[in-house]
Amino acid sequence: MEDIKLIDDEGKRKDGRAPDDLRDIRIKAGVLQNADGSAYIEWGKNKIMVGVYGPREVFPKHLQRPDRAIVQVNYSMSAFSVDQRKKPGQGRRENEISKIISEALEKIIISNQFPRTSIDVFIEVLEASAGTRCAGLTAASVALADAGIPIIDLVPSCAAGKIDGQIVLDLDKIEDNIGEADLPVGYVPKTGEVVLLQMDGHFTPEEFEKAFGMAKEACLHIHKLQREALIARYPLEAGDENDGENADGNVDDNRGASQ
Amino acid sequence: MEDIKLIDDEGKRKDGRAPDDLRDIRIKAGVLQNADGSAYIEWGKNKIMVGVYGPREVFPKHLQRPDRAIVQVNYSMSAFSVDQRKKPGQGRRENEISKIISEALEKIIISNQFPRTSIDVFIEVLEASAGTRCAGLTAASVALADAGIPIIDLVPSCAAGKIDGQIVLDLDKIEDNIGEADLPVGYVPKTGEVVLLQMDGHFTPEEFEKAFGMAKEACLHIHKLQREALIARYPLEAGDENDGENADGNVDDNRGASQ
Amino acid sequence: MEDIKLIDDEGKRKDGRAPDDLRDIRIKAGVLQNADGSAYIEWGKNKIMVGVYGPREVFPKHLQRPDRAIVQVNYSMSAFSVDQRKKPGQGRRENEISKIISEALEKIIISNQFPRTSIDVFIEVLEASAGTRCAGLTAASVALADAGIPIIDLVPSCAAGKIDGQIVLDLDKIEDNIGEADLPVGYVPKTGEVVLLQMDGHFTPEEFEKAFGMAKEACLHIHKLQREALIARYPLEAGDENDGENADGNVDDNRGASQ
Amino acid sequence: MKEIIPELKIEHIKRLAAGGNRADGRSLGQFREMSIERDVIGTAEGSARVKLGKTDILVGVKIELGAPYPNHPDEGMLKTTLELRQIAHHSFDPGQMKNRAIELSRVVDRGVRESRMIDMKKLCIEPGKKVWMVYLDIQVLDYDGNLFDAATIGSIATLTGARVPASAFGLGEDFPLPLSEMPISTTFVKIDGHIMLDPTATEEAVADARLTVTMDSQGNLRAMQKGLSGAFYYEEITTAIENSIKTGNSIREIIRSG
Amino acid sequence: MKEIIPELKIEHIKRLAAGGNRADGRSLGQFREMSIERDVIGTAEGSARVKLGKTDILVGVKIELGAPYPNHPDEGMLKTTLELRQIAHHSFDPGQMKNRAIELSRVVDRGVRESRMIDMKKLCIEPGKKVWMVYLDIQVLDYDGNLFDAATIGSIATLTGARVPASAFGLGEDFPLPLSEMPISTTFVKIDGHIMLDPTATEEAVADARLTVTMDSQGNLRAMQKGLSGAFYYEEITTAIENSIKTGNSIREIIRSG
Amino acid sequence: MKEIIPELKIEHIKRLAAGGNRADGRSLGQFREMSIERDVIGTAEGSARVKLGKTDILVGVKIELGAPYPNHPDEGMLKTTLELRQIAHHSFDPGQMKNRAIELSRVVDRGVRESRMIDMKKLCIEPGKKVWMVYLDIQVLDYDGNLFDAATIGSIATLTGARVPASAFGLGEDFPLPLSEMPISTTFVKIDGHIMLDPTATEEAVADARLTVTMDSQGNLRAMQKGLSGAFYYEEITTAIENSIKTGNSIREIIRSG
Repeated sequence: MEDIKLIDDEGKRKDGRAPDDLRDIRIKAGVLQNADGSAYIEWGKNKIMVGVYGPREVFPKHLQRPDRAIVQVNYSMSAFSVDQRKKPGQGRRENEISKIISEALEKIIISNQFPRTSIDVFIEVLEASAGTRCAGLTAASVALADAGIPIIDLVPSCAAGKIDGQIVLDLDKIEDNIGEADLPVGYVPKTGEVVLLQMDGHFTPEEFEKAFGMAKEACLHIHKLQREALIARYPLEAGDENDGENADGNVDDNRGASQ
Repeated sequence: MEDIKLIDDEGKRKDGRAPDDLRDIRIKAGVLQNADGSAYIEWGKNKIMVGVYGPREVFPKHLQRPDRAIVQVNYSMSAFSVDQRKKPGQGRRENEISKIISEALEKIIISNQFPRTSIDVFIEVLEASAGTRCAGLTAASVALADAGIPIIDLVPSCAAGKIDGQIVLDLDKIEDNIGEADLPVGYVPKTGEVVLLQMDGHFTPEEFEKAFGMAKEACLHIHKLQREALIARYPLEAGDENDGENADGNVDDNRGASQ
Repeated sequence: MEDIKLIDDEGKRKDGRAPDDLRDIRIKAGVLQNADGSAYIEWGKNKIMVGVYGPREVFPKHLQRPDRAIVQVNYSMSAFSVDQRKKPGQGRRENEISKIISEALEKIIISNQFPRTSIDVFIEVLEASAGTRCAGLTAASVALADAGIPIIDLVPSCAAGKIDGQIVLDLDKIEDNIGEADLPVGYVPKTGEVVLLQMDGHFTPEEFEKAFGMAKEACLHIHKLQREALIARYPLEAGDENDGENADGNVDDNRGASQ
Repeated sequence: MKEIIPELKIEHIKRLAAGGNRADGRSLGQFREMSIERDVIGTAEGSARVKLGKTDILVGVKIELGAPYPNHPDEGMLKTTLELRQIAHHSFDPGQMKNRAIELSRVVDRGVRESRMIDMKKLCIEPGKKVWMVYLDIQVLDYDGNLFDAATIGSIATLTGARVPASAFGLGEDFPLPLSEMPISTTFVKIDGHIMLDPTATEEAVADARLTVTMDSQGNLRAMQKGLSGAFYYEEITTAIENSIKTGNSIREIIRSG
Repeated sequence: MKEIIPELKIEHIKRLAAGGNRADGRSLGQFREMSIERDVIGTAEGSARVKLGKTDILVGVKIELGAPYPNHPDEGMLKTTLELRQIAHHSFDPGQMKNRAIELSRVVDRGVRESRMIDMKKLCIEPGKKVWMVYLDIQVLDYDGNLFDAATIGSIATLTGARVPASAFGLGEDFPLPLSEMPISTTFVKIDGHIMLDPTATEEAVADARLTVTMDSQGNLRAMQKGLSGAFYYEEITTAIENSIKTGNSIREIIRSG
Repeated sequence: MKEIIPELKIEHIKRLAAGGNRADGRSLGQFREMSIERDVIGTAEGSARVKLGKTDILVGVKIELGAPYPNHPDEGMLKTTLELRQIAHHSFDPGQMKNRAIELSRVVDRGVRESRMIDMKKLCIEPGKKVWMVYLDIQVLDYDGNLFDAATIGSIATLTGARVPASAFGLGEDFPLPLSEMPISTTFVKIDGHIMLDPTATEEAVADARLTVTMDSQGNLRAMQKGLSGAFYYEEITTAIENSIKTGNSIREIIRSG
């Protein structure tokens, strides 16, 4: 497999993207009836549905926190979402991803407004094609906003990686399989904080710096897509859209409108 | 397998039965010491033991119903009850049968007399030979009466089916394996209500009508066997036996006697 | 395998021991920081770590006993403790050994001083080489004393067995595998009570008598090793060491010192 | 796990039913609007998204190689799985939904299997050794009642569009699943003596009894399942069968044209 | 899970024991009436129903083909399973009974295995590849104490009547399991210092300690198991062994004549 | 499961941190004293006991024969398991620790795997059929923080001393595991904006965020993992990387000399 070339002589990747191109991303907020908030994302061939319920009383009670809400994320792959059928039930990989996305969301939710409750986020990967954790986190924060849960900011998330020795953005499936490194980042534009960070493969410190910078830039772009999805969902506030500084305020206002 | 003839030229089935013949059925009430009520049924080669406990407090509490008792049926096959050993633990088939028998029994139990309690029915299939869900339901309602739990009526249950294109009663093992349709019915003689109904295979609407009628007639016969089993258990009331109209009343009277 | 000779012409076993020789035993008390009490034992090639927590409130509550503490032993084999890797999770053998060691310890703990609590004993077999249940029980009672939990007496434990038709003490791995009988005994020196007893293989009643006597004598020796381990842990009381009659008293005193 | 419904709402639904009406304006025997979108999942060998009113279901089929059951050495295999995950409804606690999910998947499976929709013998590659395994996985995204029919319809739509990935295993060209029948289930509930087709979540929560009737395109019965702790009279069952023939044909039209 | 017994009843049992008596009129060292019915299950290769007082146990054995353990390539296999299902007693909560069921099945298994009752090498068909698997399954229908002995006796009666279904697999004629020994267990409890054979449920609930002694027909020990949180003195153990020889012989008579 | 820490203690730790100090006298970027003892378990093909401050971990590796993954037919396999058993800390309730144990074992595994430390192709005996399986099992005996690094260091020490037991399977002489790299992880927590290396249990309980950086001996990144519900700024991450290079080299020295 090592002799497959992932970048051609003109610097194009197999799907035609330049090194710092994202795959196509489409986000839609408010796509489910029962969930308190929801979002659907298509990111390249990834298709992910997110539903949010809560805040609601925690059961069992010993999980309650007297000073804040807990955030419980369940990231799950559908049986048919991958090439070889995935057996039902949460595997170890899904367990770990649920944990790190949960921790990322806890940082942005203003959780002390809802002591003793739980905010439950269900991330259903319907079709997977590399980058599901970033796509899932991206959609999850849109779904939280759609649910009217107060958040500091939307969290965009994107990976950068290394293929053919070169730093590129947003690895697709074949790049992820035979590439040399992957660095998923979840970044809060408003505060500049990194709430999700994993890495595996091989980076020099300089390559890490370049990859991180590329992922961060992409996050700023994805953040716009997230806001557009919410604006499309709550068109009454569409007029506020141009006022970038108030974007997060808009999210909160939207919440009021949706309740 | 399709060329095995299940009905011979004289209209007899492989075990000699006519199309509308039941297999031999023997029911005995009150066969266990610890259970609050019990019944043992032999139906052809089927051997099934039923024990009833309750009404008793529900644990865990969130299953309690403030207005009535819940009915929890556990239908279970012994490891040695089938040709190829069954692994311990409840499989999906046992789970479904437990559910449909539970729902059938809930209909006949006067459950609002016992709010917040559970009535637990354990159906142990010791030897299985087609028709265990009908035999289990039949024995279960006898065990409920033996436990003194007030019921609207005993529920007899029997299947009709189709073999060699012909509607017949009470499929045995080989008929069930290679037959064309099966229709298990649980029928309440007093009210004419159908409390258990499943079907699989292939019936025209007319065949369904015929099969249903045959199963219903068989239920009326089995109902007599159920009452006889209870009368044999509580011989003091034997004198009432001829008074068919009071059959269900007898059951209630028997209950008083057994407490 | 039956033609392997386990005892040579001079009466020596394969590792050079005489029939009534124990393997080397080393016990160390107070080896863990977090556990309320702990002990480490090396017995031949066996290596076992024991940690004790408690008394502490029982969860779930329905396990509480209003008049006394419960003792919960978890005997567990590490994956790498045996020749063929053991899969994680408690198997049936570990479950049974946990139960019998728990019952043995309940007898020596003065448990009515701590109603509604649990005393939890974790026995981790790091390397196993025949006789782990005896070694585990031996170390567990040292760990209980180290935790300051009042006990009637330390419980030494040792097995006797039969190899090449001869009664011998403390079977090692090869003797256990191809020997004829094994008799693990847990014995309370102060009261002469047998708190753990199992046996499998083939003993005439006379052989049983001889094997039991041999195991009992070994227990008296191991009892000394247990006390020495505690004295080494609490050297302030070292002066009391010679006063055999007060050995158990010392244990209680030690407890005071360790709190 | 029935949802708790306020007493007033129950009364409202019963009063409407007494007049032959329903909260969403349908007649008692009327099916909801339904949409079917096919081939929505690229990793599946077939897929369909079915929206039945507000109920939203995604079905995917994976077709892989495997060994046959010893007692059916010359037949492919069908495995049907349905999970009621909590995204679809706040009451879908995984532990408590297990029984309901098992019944649902078994009823869907029975309809497909008993109608002999798939020619299992054509899915045998090497008798006793290698057959095609058909994994039918049903995922509920949004729940507003009648999962039985939504799941069956989604499964049928998925299977009719599925292709066996033979070429990926060097076994010739891909081909459509060998199908004959097109079974359709229709589900009825009984509320206060009134029989209603295609219940919403609220109607299911109020219902006394449930009946699912699966029929083939010839108008023959292939599977039935009574559920809930109520009962049916025989006439109610035959009336349901009649409705099922008619409704099933309409649904088949939608699938064929979808 | 000990049942909760009223204090008065406990006192009553202890007072009786002090005088060498028991609530059901037996002497301390006396076994209850026992009945054994064999070949009660047509689908099993052997079966027995044992009623020991009010304790009622059904044992069945299934004998199937399988692969041997790698470290015993030329031997058949024995797997003993016992489930304490709730039909037998209201206190038999499945989760809480797990430990007790495991101990019971392991003690029964050990008695059968350590007595070398079954000649495992004769159950080898093709070394390393194909052997007979003996699945011994024990089901408790009604519980009134002493499941250890009832289960062992039921297992021995089942095995002595079992036939290996060779013909069904084209492996020659059916034949009886190749057996030699007939191990019998006897179980004692200690109440207030008094040793009682064959305890009832109430006696077990009151007991301080339990001792099971499994002996072969030669009067030799094959397995022992002490249980509960009490203890025994050595003399109590040897007394139990003596009783066990005598009682075991009577039980063997009943099995042989059954 | 964070331990509950009294408010006063939290304040104390934060005050110390503000002055660049820690409760045990270390500077913020300082690793604790560490000891490594190798070959402590005779039944394992390699083992190491690591004491990092009061954290005490035992790692053992078993190397056995097995079949490779179909998609990597010519490579051996690595399976890493870590259990957080209650002996190590009273708060380690098995159910609640599952998520934490999975993350820990996956981060350790990723460090070993992504550094290509083990030459998996040299562990293939017969492609598609027989390979060496490397089972790395990590057991925590005493917990005082920073299990990530203790587990990684113990694993590296174990693997560097492990021998493949070829002779026991008639496959030639035993040989050392074919290794190249020596990845080392270093873990930092952030408390009130201060970054601390190698946190104790108390520091972990107070921490806002955690970052594990696994680097190879060339000073290149091989794996990273951010944890807990806090966040890092980019500069904090790069500072951690710088520290990690330096600390990793010291740790490698200890392992090599151990």
